[in-house]
Amino acid sequence: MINLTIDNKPVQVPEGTTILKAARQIGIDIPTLCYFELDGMKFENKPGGCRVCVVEVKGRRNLAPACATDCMEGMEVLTHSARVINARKTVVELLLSDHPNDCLQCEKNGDCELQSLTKRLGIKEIPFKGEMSTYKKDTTLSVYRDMDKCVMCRRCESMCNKFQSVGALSGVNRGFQAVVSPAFDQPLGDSSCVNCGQCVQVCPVGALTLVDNISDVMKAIADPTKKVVVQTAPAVRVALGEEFGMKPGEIVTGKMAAALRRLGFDHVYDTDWSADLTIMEEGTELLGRLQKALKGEEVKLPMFTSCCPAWVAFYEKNFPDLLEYPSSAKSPQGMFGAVAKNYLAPKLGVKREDLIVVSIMPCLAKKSELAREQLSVNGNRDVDFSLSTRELAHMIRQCNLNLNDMPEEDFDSPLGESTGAGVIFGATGGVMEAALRTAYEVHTGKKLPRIDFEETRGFEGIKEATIDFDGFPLKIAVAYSLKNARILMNQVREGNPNGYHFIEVMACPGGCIGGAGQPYHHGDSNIIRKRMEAIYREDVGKPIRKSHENKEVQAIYKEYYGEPCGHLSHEQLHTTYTDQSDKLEATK
Amino acid sequence: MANIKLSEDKIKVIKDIAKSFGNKPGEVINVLHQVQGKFGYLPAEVQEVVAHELNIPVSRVYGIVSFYSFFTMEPKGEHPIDICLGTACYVRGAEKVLDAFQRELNVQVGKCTPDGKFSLNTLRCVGACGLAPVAMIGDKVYGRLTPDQVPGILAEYK
Amino acid sequence: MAKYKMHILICGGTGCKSSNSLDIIEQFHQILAEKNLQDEVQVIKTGCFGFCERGPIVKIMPDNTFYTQVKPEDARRIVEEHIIKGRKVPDLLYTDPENEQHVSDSKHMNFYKKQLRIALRNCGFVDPENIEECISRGGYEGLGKCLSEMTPEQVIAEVKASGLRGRGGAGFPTGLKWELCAKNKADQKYVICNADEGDPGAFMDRSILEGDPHSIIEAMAICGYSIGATKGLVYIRAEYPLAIDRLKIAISQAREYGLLGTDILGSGFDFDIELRYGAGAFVCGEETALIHSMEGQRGEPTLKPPFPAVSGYMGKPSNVNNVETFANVPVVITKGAEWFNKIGTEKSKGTKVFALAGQINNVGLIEVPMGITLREIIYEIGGGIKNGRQFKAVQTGGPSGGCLTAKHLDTAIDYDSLVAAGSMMGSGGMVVMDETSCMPAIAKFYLEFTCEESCGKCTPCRVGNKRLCEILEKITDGRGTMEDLTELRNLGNVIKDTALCGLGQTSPNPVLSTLDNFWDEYVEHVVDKKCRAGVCKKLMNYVIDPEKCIGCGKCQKGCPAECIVRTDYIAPGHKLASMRITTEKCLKCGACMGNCKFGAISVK
Amino acid sequence: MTKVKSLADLKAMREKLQSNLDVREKAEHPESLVQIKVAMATCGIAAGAKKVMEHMMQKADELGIPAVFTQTGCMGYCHAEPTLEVRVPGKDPIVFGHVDNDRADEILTKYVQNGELVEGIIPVNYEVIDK
Repeated sequence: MINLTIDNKPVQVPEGTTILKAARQIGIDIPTLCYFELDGMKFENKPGGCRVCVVEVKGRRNLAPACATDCMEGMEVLTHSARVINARKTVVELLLSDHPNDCLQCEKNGDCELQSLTKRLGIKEIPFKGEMSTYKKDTTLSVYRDMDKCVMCRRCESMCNKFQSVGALSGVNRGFQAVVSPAFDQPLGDSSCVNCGQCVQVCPVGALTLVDNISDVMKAIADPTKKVVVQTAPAVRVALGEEFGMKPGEIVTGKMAAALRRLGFDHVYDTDWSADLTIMEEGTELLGRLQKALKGEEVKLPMFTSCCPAWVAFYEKNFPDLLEYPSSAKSPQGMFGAVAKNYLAPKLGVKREDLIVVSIMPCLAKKSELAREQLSVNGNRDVDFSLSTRELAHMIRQCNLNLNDMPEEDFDSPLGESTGAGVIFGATGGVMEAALRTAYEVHTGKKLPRIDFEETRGFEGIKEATIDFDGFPLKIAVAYSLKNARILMNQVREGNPNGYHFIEVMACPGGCIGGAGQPYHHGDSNIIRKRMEAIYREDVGKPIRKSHENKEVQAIYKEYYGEPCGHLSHEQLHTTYTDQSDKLEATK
Repeated sequence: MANIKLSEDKIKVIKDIAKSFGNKPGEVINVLHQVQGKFGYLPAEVQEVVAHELNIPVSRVYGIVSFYSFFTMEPKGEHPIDICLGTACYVRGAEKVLDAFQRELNVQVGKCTPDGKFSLNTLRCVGACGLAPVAMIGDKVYGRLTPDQVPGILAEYK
Repeated sequence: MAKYKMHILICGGTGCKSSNSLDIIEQFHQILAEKNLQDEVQVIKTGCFGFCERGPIVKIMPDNTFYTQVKPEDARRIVEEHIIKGRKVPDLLYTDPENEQHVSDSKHMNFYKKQLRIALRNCGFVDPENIEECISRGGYEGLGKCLSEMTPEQVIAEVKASGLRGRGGAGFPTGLKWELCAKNKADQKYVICNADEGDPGAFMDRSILEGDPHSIIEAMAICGYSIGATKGLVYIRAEYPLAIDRLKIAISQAREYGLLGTDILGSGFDFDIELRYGAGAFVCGEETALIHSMEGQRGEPTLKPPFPAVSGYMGKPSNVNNVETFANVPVVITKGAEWFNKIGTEKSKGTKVFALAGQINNVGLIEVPMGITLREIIYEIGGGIKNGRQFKAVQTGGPSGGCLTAKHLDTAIDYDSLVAAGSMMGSGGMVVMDETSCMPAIAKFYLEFTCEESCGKCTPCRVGNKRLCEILEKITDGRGTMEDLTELRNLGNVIKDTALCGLGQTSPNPVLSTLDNFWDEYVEHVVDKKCRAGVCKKLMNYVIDPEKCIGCGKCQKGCPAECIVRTDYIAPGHKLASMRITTEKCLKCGACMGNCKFGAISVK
Repeated sequence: MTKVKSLADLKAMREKLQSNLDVREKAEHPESLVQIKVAMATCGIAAGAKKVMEHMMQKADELGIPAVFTQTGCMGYCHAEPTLEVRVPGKDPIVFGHVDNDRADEILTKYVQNGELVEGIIPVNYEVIDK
């Protein structure tokens, strides 16, 4: 243990503790900007570049960055001496001198870390005037880039490379011209970007923001010729409360349904329902492949889940040779859209074009997913608009509502009932667990001895297990972050040495609960933990916890689809993948 | 994602260089040095192929190319032409001289003629305001230029 | 083996090479062959002699005659007169600027008199492309001594005892650095030679690599032996093709002679060296940035700790020293720490190589003992200020250093005294300035360089230096205020206090030191809107002396702004009325002054 | 090229190679050496100065005398060619005239090694320019 003093207060910390963490331990909150860590998820961005967290260390010539300086025995640290405060203010003033002064109209207004730093340091004017950076604005269907606002914290770059291994973004140029950008300053959409949006989730300022679809949805609701239905993803209900001052992990399913109705949606449904449907399709597909394999037939194993659109984009771009491995099942958003446009619309007595399907997602990639050709019929999309959790919160506030005051209401039927299995889709390992619950019982014809598969849960980046499928050892793996997915895909490329049968992948930290459309967690991984706990709490609270026992799901098979992986379901609930990789094309 | 278009032999040159460095990502700077040595510059397509061969994101290659001043994405002509656009030159008609060069060479500022002979650039001041307007071709300084002199000067290099 | 009676040494350094020294060599070969003297007179291409001001240099041995500014066509005269007839060619000899007398022997030239050449000991003396010449000068004996007579601990102890400090800038004790690296256990360690000299105007590392590459190879192997590394890497600028070639030749010769490779000198010690190329980034002189660059990354510095001694190249313990530091090492070993220790000052031992430049008579590369005064360097070695002007300031340490003034002339220079005076040793650039230099403009010049070379990673350097530069631009444009001067100082101090790496932390030095030493000049720019040096164009006014003006009107014809008008005044003795410049319209391009044949136009 | 196997090898190699560099080595520290300047203008060469010089260099080598030979122009003693000037450290230079091979040997063995004066000394009557 190391003894030191911070602001004359003694503190004892284990070796290797940074000044920043030691200070937090005794209630001294040194401000930071570039520093970003997802504790327990092996993600860290610690370039030591912004210099906001500098502190005075006795005996040291210059100021030290608290985020990256380890405590030493006998150290005397001052976090708010006149020298420190002057330096810190000057550094923030410098950042502001190259930052557009448009806070009021900025997407990040109120959520901006630079804004709160400015307020906290009491900066009233910027003494420096000079050249400001100007860059072309750029947008994909999910992510909007306004690099004039970039503060070079490099969080997005770290996310894109170290966490996701997508490699769309890199620091480019140098000096005052340095910025984070795709290669050749090309549009992000032309790069290897998969729209996971994690760059947006970690951006401290308004340089990377989501593409806002609120007005599209409001317009549809206002249009009397349209019937507007909404589906809400499992991870939304455990995070939306945060936007209204509730503690992380508060479950607001009922209040959310009530709010959505008051916003003017004609019907409020649940993506959890289509998650159960997904399990029926995907589980059946898995069993089919396994049975073939057991018979010695040629079949692609392991099977990968396919509900995460960033993941789908990732393997289409990076593993075009392995496109037959992922399940062909559409994602729950996609399945819901297909059911809504094909089955629900006639039921509601509207034409396909007049039914507007809106999804509320914890995700930004869903905004890009819904534009996939495979999810349209004659140019009419199965899902018309996707709003993130944050946009929904905006919309609720915009419409003079407060989620806290909402009554608890239920989803509408027939696409509203869901099981615990559908709920846990929101967390890493959840799709796997849901699939196992169903596949086991369908395959063995026996009741599960235990419903909870603890081995698929938690924040480990890659989880492996062998599940006893009534004598058959089913080898599974669960990964979050595309970097971990890449590790597994490379293994598959090399012949699947670990003999996996089924692999679940989600791109975001901790799964959809840590999605890019969720309320900003600002690097507090405890928030993601609380959301995960809430997901499993909701699961336990459900009377039915296995997808195949969902009454409304059973009903639609009986009434419409016949059987999982049947002809109609193949047509509507399954999809195809195409090679989206960069190709070397030789010319003469 | 885009398709990379480059001639077969150029691709082969890059592949061979990458291979000589064991296709190791850590050798990217060495590879870029050699590739630039062969082609004179590093256009986007070339960087794409380098990234492909070393199995690293092209953004990283570009991050490196744009960081180091030795690497360039613009081809330089055999005879680089620099036109001074300092105030003194500007008011004495440097822009007209620049226009004349552009017209004669049929090339934009910052670019190179298709035959690779001339590249055209502007600069702030060469410190020869007394001779304004001034242009430099290679190391040679031409002063008191008029647009009608331009064809004759270019003829020296053709 | 033929034994040559005379040697003709010709500088093949980059400076002399670009002024045709290779043609001179060719000429000598031809003429000697023609006279059938090729077996008696040997022509040797050497590294830099240092006296670049007067290049190309040709030296004749054994009579130690030093010819300067030799042209290829002079070769015949040298052979016919000097070699054959023994008569020196007087007009090619160096002329002492003080007494205008020819000096034939470099020993008697002031430029060399006060120098002590340790790092440059072989530069200009041996053929760098011939390992045998190096060996016959005792090359690799330091390595031999280490391998056969000393333990690694003893080597480190010797280097520590010598007091050798890093010559690349900050002056970290070399022995201590080696010791830190030696302590860390690892399966692989690296010795890295920083040859990414990026300081504008400093070229000592290039000269050593071009003139004596074997000393670097030897030193790296000694370092490898002492810290337990078997791999050496030289990070060298791609812009130094000659140094790269010479180093490559030297490495392959050393391998051939068994001085690199496995089981060196029968000791069981293995060591080999590879080259890595820099690509034009000043910041890569910083050791962490250098390591990242070698790993194929953007050359951005990272925080220390971890120090390279713990986690360097590829995460392995690495020791980084620059070229000049390494060049001292073999001498420390062969002559012993005690010998080395006697040279220099209490805390800075040995010598330092400086690149002397600016408004000084003898521009060139010099090596002097630590503790020499600026006066000795400028007035004795440098031969004083050009054109008999007044000394104003000397800038040391390049963009990281500061400007010293006349009051510092008698300071004994070493690492610590320079820092105390607000500058630093840096890599050894030394630019002498006279009254024609404007100090705010000089500060701006260096800041522009820093801005260009900043990696952009940390806020103070990326934005702060940009703002510093913009404030300086305001001042030199005559738009500055007294508040700007306050802001310059505050911002400069904050950058110094908060920047991530050495480049950023030292970048405000040119501003802060000129503010300290030339405050009046800043105030003049801001308050009086005057530039006493006549450098800041926007603060200058061109005026025509009506008494001198003959009224020819040439200035008027050449004026781009049409701001010159004819007055009514005809000066006595002249026929035409004089001209006048309308200051408000004047662009200050200087065209009129260049056009006036009568010296009637001046800048006020 | 065989590899250098040990420090002793290296030193032996240095010894062997060193003489090649003598011309330069010695020029750097002429004050500690015997300096012999041979007048080699047209008349000197005509009188056989070149041959004498070659002979003398060889002899000096044999005798192990650390001497540096330089050629110089006409010393003005054309009557006594070949002439040469010998400067032993610590002593004033002495000019010898009519030097042939035998006399050269004598100069080396008697004057240089033992300090005895030999015949043929010419009194010096001017200052050398590059003293």
